[in-house]
Amino acid sequence: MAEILELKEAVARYVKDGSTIAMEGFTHLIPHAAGHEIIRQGRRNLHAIRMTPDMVYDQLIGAGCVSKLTFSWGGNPGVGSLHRFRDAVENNWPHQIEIEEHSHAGMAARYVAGASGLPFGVLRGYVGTDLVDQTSSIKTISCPFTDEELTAVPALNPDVTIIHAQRADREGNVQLWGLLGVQREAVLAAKSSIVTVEEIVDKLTPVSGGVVIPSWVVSAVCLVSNGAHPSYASGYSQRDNSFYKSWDDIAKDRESFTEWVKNHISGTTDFDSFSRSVGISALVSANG
Amino acid sequence: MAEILELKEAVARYVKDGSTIAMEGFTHLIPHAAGHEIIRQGRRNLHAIRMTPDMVYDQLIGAGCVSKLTFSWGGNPGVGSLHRFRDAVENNWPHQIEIEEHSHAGMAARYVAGASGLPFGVLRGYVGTDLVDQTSSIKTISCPFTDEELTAVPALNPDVTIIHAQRADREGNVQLWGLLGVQREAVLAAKSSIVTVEEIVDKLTPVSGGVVIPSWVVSAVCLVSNGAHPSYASGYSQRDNSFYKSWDDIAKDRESFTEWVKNHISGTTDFDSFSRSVGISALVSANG
Amino acid sequence: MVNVTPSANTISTDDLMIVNAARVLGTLAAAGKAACFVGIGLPSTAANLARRLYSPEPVLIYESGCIGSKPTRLPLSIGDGELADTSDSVVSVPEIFSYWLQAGRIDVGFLGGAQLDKFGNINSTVIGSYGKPKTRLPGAGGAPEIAATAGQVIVIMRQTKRAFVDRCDFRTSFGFGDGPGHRERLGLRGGGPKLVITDLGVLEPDPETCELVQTQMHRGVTAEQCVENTGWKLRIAKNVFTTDAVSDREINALRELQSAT
Amino acid sequence: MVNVTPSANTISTDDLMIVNAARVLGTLAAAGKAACFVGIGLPSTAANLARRLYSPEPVLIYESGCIGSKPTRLPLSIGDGELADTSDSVVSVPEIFSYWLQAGRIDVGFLGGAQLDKFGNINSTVIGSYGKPKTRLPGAGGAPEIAATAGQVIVIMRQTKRAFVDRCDFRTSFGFGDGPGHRERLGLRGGGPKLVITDLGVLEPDPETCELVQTQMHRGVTAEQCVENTGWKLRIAKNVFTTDAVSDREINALRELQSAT
Repeated sequence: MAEILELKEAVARYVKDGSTIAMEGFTHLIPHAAGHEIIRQGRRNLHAIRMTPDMVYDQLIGAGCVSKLTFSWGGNPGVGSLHRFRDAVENNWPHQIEIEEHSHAGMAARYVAGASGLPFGVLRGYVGTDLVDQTSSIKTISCPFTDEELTAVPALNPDVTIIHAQRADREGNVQLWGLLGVQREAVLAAKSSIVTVEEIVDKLTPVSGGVVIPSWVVSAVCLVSNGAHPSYASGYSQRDNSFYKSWDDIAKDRESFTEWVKNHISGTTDFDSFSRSVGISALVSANG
Repeated sequence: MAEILELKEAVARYVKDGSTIAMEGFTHLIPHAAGHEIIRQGRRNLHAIRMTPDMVYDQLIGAGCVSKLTFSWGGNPGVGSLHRFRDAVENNWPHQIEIEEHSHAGMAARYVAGASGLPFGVLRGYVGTDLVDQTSSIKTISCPFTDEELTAVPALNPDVTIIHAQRADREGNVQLWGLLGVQREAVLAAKSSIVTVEEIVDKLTPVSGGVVIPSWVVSAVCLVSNGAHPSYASGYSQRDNSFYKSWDDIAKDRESFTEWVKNHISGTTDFDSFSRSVGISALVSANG
Repeated sequence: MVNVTPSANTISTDDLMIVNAARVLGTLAAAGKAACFVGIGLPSTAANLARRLYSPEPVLIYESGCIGSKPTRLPLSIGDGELADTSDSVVSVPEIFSYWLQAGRIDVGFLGGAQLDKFGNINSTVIGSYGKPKTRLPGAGGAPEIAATAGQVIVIMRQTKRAFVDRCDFRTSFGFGDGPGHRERLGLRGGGPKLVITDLGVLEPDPETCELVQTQMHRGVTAEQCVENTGWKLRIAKNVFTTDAVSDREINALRELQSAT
Repeated sequence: MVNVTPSANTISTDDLMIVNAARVLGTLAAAGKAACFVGIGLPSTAANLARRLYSPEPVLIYESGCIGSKPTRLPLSIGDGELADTSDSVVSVPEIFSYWLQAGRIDVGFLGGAQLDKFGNINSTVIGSYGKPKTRLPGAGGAPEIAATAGQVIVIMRQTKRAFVDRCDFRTSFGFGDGPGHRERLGLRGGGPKLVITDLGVLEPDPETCELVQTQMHRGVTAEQCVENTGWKLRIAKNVFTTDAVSDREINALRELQSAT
């Protein structure tokens, strides 16, 4: 059964130095508040997994939390480069990071295998690409019936998966809807999981297109209203596109990034305090 | 794009002698009306696939339509044996049928592989059971990363899948909800598909727990109100449990079964006429 | 199917099996092993009874895709609409087997069958030979993977010489196979059969030999009766328990459940 | 991103690329090949324009899980809520890649990248060496499997010497590999690159050599210009077409779409 915890406590309990951690959310429902808390607590040597390491992972990488990144697309969607990710890969700043690179189809198959208790997933993928030469996590496998050659990828089973969802009930059953990405699979593949939610309600009512992740496969539920910002939670908030654009300038150079982390992450106590410091609370309640 | 057709025409067009056919529905939404129409049209030598060949397949088998059955559980749920299925397997009546036998987990993995365009599915399954010795469609496969041995099963790709759903719009987009079973996978795995529906509406409105199968992956949509009877369509009808119980008596001996088929299937022109002949219309509208 | 007796005070052997199974589920749920993969019939009745008797209550999972079902009456079939309507989550059949059963999330699986052998293997496929069966049974359904994967398996079957056999005609679901170490050699992840609940009492595997031993007998049942109704040379445990009497609370809850159906 | 020009009458090279791509989609949809896997940016704009211009309209599928999206404005990102809200069906990301892309249900895939080589291979991973990249690009995303599996691939890229190279620094998405027969040898199921739509015109693979050839030029573009802006020894087709002028209907629909965003 999931415990209802403060985000600070949940991160302290489940995210350790050296943990393998997945924070998922496909443009929608990205757990930014949780990412900030990991930086705030100064976690190090994380193996960070994410299909689309966008701003939240740019922050973790730049802040020096990450020693390995497993991913399939690292950019600021609709804006451009992830400068901290690039600086780490191109110039080893703040330190070298190892990368394990896949395609979306492969990452999805890896999470599905992880959620299914299988050691590997099978797909038609990567054939003819140079990705195959860069990692030992892409291999071929033969169909025992047709002898056809396919691709195998190893299961992903993070120590902890963190996602953001719309709401939970007081027993910790989690409900999310809209674009669901790979979040359910990422939670089910993980040994522990933290879910930040917009709202905790007495009773979950059915929502069209919604899914419920039962309390007994979740470790902790944390109330963090607007915790996906600048991503959004369908039905609660809208994407703050200007924030995505402004990130480009903030992250472009090391100094402005470091300053930003100091002022807004290390210098704040929690997500509310962060929100006030970057001035988003007004904006969000207008959108929400 | 799906065509809106009469069931008679859809069956004539897509179900041929010798076709591999899947009719799915996990207790809920079983396409009985379509099964009757196949018997009425006298199809022969079908390779019939179904996880739970219950009453509808008992009818097809007893009527001599089926030469091969691929399945995982053949009984009358909550009632007992399928007498026509047993008579075929035990006594070759009305003729011998070949059986390819699996577990539910294996059948589900086979449909998923079929829907995914993969030649096989992988599972932890069948280990230590005698099922392995009875078919060449269960093999072992090694994980290329851990060397662990797992089980592989070949994809199912029926010539035609038939399901029953709650409703469709005039463009042939199909909506179903409640227990979804393996129906979507069975449709996506098939070369053609027929969907009988309770209702055709101008516009599909979202339903909690519902899924939509887009028109462009469906071949034909047929309006057959109550076409799942004695199974049910959540929101439209209730399970007719007494009909399931009465089937036990009807199917128990060859004569009463043959008589029943003659009177109610061959002797009727369509599902409406069938319903009148067995006297279910009143019952159903009371439940519906 | 459950034999519903009209009077609350006449306790049938089916009632005993159901109450016994519900007690086990209650104990497991209290120990945090609450996720229970349920089939229709006695297991479903027992699991729903446990939900009414114990807190924390077991989490009911049906192979039709229902997770956390809280039916107000006993479902007529595994696909009863009542199950879907009262579930925390409804998923597809492929998913219930991959993300939930295969992933090792099920603590307790209930199984029954036509034959059970002394090593807890179960036959629900054929009596006689596979190619020329004397009786063709429904087949495997979800059982082989439940037997392989669930944290533990509870079998509910009536104890008769015909059903409790030395060796199954067909091994549909693997218990302890040919005996000690066989599950481990095959790499099965689940714990295998833990209890066999019968109309005479309870059998449990001997930890050394894996052979099912009568460890519990219902009030009024004799050791001889158990031996007579078992097709292998049944051992009776030294300290064989007598089943606790069914309490008023238990039987009333069961009758209430049955009358709501 | 799309360069929105304030006046409806000033037609930018981006407009030309978008309109050209929309025309292709319209033709394909008319031929029953309507299922289009769309990325954000020019492809999404082109696909949404085609939806407004043609009947039957293409079916828009986004890797975020949206099938049959009918956005009223251009989505800001591939996960824009507008896409989910206007879709026939929203599925999980694993499913969009397995049941929809991998299963061969996608007729047209749009791709772009940092480098395109003469055999239609695309690089969106690194400029320079993988181990010590000069420029680290975002990476593969959905592209490798779109390139391998879609019925046909349409590339949209600006034609420059830096981007249109003899050989990609890294092969992220497979076009025709090293030339004729390479796709077949690898068993790829999709048809590969069919068209490369650029700001100068259109390139198509020579059916014999698989090499991309300039088959179409926009009004006012010269063959020399095309050659100069291509990093390999570009051939111009004998019967090179001139792009049809953008019609008022096309540009008005495009401007309307852009202003709604």
